[in-house]
Amino acid sequence: MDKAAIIGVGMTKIEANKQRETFADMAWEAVNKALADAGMTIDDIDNVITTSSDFWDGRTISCMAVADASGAADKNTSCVEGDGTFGAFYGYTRALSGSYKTTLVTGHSKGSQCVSSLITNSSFDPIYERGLGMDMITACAMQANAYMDRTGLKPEDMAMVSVKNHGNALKNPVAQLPMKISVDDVMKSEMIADPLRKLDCSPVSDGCCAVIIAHESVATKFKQQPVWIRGLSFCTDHFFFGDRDLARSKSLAEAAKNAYSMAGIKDPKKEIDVVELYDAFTYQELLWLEEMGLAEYGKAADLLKAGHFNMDGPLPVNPSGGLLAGHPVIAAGLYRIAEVVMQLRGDAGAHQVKKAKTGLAHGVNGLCGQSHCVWILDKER
Amino acid sequence: MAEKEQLIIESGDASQPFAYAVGMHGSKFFTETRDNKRFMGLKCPKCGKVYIPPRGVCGQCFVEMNDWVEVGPKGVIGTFTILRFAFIDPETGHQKPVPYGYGFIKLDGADTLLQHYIALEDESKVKVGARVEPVFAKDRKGSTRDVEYFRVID
Amino acid sequence: MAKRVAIVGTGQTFHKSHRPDVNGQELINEAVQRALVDANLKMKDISAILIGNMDHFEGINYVDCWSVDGSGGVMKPVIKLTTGGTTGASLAIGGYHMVASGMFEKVLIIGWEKNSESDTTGAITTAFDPIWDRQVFAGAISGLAAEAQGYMARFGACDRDAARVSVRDRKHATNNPHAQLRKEVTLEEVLASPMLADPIHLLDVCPRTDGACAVIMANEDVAGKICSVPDWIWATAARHSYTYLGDGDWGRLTSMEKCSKEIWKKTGIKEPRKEIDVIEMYQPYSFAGLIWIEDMGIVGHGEAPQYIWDGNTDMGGELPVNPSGGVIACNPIGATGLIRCAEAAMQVMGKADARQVPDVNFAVSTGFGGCMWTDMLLHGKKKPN
Amino acid sequence: MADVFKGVEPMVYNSKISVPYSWWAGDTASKFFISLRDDQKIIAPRCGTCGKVFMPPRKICPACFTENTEWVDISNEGTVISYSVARRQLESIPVDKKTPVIWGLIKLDGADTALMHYLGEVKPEGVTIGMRVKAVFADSRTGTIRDISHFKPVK
Repeated sequence: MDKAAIIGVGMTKIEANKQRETFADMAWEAVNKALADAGMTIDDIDNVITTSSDFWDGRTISCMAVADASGAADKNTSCVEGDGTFGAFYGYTRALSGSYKTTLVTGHSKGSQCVSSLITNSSFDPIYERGLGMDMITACAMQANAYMDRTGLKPEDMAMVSVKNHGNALKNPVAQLPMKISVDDVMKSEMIADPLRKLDCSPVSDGCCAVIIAHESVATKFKQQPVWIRGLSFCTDHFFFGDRDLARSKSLAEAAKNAYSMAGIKDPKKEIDVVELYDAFTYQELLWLEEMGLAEYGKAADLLKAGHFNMDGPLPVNPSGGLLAGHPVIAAGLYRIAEVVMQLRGDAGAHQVKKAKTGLAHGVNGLCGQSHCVWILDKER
Repeated sequence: MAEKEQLIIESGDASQPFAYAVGMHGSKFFTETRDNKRFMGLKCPKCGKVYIPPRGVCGQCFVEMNDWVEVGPKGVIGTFTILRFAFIDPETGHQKPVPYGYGFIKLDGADTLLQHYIALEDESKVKVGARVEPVFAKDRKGSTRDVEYFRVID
Repeated sequence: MAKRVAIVGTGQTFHKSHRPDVNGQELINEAVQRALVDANLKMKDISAILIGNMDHFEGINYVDCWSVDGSGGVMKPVIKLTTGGTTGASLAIGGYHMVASGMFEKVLIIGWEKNSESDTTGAITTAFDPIWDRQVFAGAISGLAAEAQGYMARFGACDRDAARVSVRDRKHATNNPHAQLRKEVTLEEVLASPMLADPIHLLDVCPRTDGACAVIMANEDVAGKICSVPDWIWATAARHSYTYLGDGDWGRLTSMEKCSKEIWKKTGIKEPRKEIDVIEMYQPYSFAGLIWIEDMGIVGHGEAPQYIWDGNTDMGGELPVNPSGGVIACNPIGATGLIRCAEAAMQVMGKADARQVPDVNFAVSTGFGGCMWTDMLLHGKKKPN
Repeated sequence: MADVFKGVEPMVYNSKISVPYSWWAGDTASKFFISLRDDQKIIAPRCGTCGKVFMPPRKICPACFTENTEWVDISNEGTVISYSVARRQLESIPVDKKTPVIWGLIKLDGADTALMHYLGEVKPEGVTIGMRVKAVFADSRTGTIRDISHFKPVK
């Protein structure tokens, strides 16, 4: 297989409500930032992949809204529905397919325009489940309970994730919710669905992210330092919760294993320097880290408490503040990729971590992490 | 086989509300239509094409547009149809009244077409190239409904 | 190094107006099982799955995740593409790139729709801009009617010319056991059928269909081992430009023109009319059978009616179009573009039975959707260079 | 950019997508619902290859990828695998349900996979993973998942 690299990234600020902006306005901003970052013009891009969701956008064929503003006119283009990491995956295969060399990938979402409880209720099976009225929060509460029961984890342990990530966001200019908070603040916030309190949940957000992926033959032709894609894998678990072990995430373990194998990583705990993962809820950061093999099962909270995942710890996790500090649903995974790219290039500014050569970015589709996408990015080829 | 009971699960009147951002280009257009009964398009600084509905970017040239020009209010029918079959209006969940005339109007001075209703006072006069004018709503609130429909003028 | 890619198996449901006996996942499974049998493969042989439909037809969010029981996606990589009517063709193009990249050896591609579960026109209407287009737009038929009016005004064609296309496709459909409408119609019946949106009559347009299609693609290392005559993908192209409906060049399908030119250029085809042996076109209404073969460069602008009347696109003609009966006979929307791809593959592989065109070396399949968008694939019997 | 829009208020267009859906349950789910509705009995299909019993019912075994043709009776009683309690009146919650609403993932005796449903006749504080519950059928049954009203603790 040939190799490919990410040679440009662009992010809008993540905000609670970009009322002045349409999807196209957000895409225009993110795409131009990515082009500027790469030192390219739109003519240097030979194909475009947009990522969006018809449900979240309130529009069938939601990609229609952004094609022109993303520079797709007269170019080969397509649209992935789901998290941006999956859109970027498709963009990556196109850059390697022999048909193209440079793929522009965008992902956008405006949570402010819809009612997320109804949108996520529509993810449940219409015949057996939907009428019972669960949504993403109540579903993830069910997973959190299963995970706590299995591991003995306490709500206070989960709350530490919120404290760390909102704190990290203080240094990230694109984050929506930078906050200096304590475990006590989290524990006193509104209980939404036991055991998840308001500060255990990511906010409703608007944002758009763009990345440019280039085939190895052109990756060094532009001004930006390439960040190489070393490993990439995704995997889907059973749909019905009752078919899965909800306290675990088998599909993430599989995706991570395959991504490490592709990257030639033998000991991820030692070889990964920075992680940006999909912490839609506090417990998820811990569970995902464990399933990725970056902590023993049930032990991530202990490492967190010891400062292991802090910005200045041995394995910084979500130095950007993660989803807890801003969660534009479909774009969220693409933001993770862009953040890791910035970290590896040393361009992350105030939230830059020390010594990062190899990074992991992660995205999720479906309820309670049914489907995961894991990226291993590297400074070196 | 014929007697087997096959159940249907109904969604009932469930619906998804959305608060779509009009964007600043659209907001300016609707403000002008609402307050001054005029249509404003945006001109591409590169290819000179005048776009309506207004939007921030000329897709073909990939440049931002800031040059507002007044277009219309009269124009010609670029193409059209007359809708005669019943279907559910997704905004209301109820059947939309038919028939109705529906056209793509090329407003004077614009290069792209605006979709709107066309009055069916005399069906034989509704054809490609016919001249039309807008009929503005009395109570205008800042949406496409500020124009009730276009009508053919002789 | 990029890999060459071939279709090695296809499967379809027997498409019907409604399928009360199965839910969506179960419908998908029928097509998947048939494709696996066709390729003589097992689910464990499949390295990744692409799936697509249009969300608001069934009202299911994250269909890729929901459908795994039927698609076989449990503990496999599954990805969803959605581009409206073009979805099926976009999926085929996606499968091509995923295999060509070298990352996957065999991929399973699934397009499906249960159009009986909602109001098709109501759901399609939500595809258009909520602020500018949705208020007056009335689904695919209204946009297509506007295209037909534009074409007639510019080139002088009439509804009788279009009706001839319906007669052709409905006749072809009688040879296809998977088609939904398998009864011939006459010119007079088409012209006398109810007017839906001037100038489109009921028998000028596609029906509403429940159906699914699955296609298996494999790379050059294994394609020849899986089947004796793989269908090689020579080139793909897609054009999806859009901001608002009124931006279109009404009466011409510019996206088709651009895709065709790109594909002919990439593959060195100089005279498509002579070099292409069969076309499976996503042609949702009869007028498109005129307009779009002009845009494809098969005949010049305004020349399609005579070309069609002379029987050139009929079975046995110079360049048969839609031997399957096409979309006018059957339209499970998210599957439709992939059915075109599967039917073109079957023509190349010599598996098209009663609808087989003899000696197919090159076939074209297309997808149509979004706002006058085109996706296109060139299929060939020989392995591309 | 700012100058051009001086005095223009950003507008929002309030709309909705209200397309009604009629999902065909299909023969497999229909058989299950008809049994709930007419006989207040919970039945489930079993995979002829691996022997797994699926709740909710599935036509195809997702692992073996073969059709399940055999049906078995399963118990109205089972064990709570996990649960969730809504404290906020989320928009997805049906109008006839008031918070706190409790959902459980219930592995019925005789089934290999767990069913999602309501837990009732219990306070949120009283719910534990591993607790035993029993189906309570709805008085008025129409052939949907809510023909079971909820599951209540087994005394």
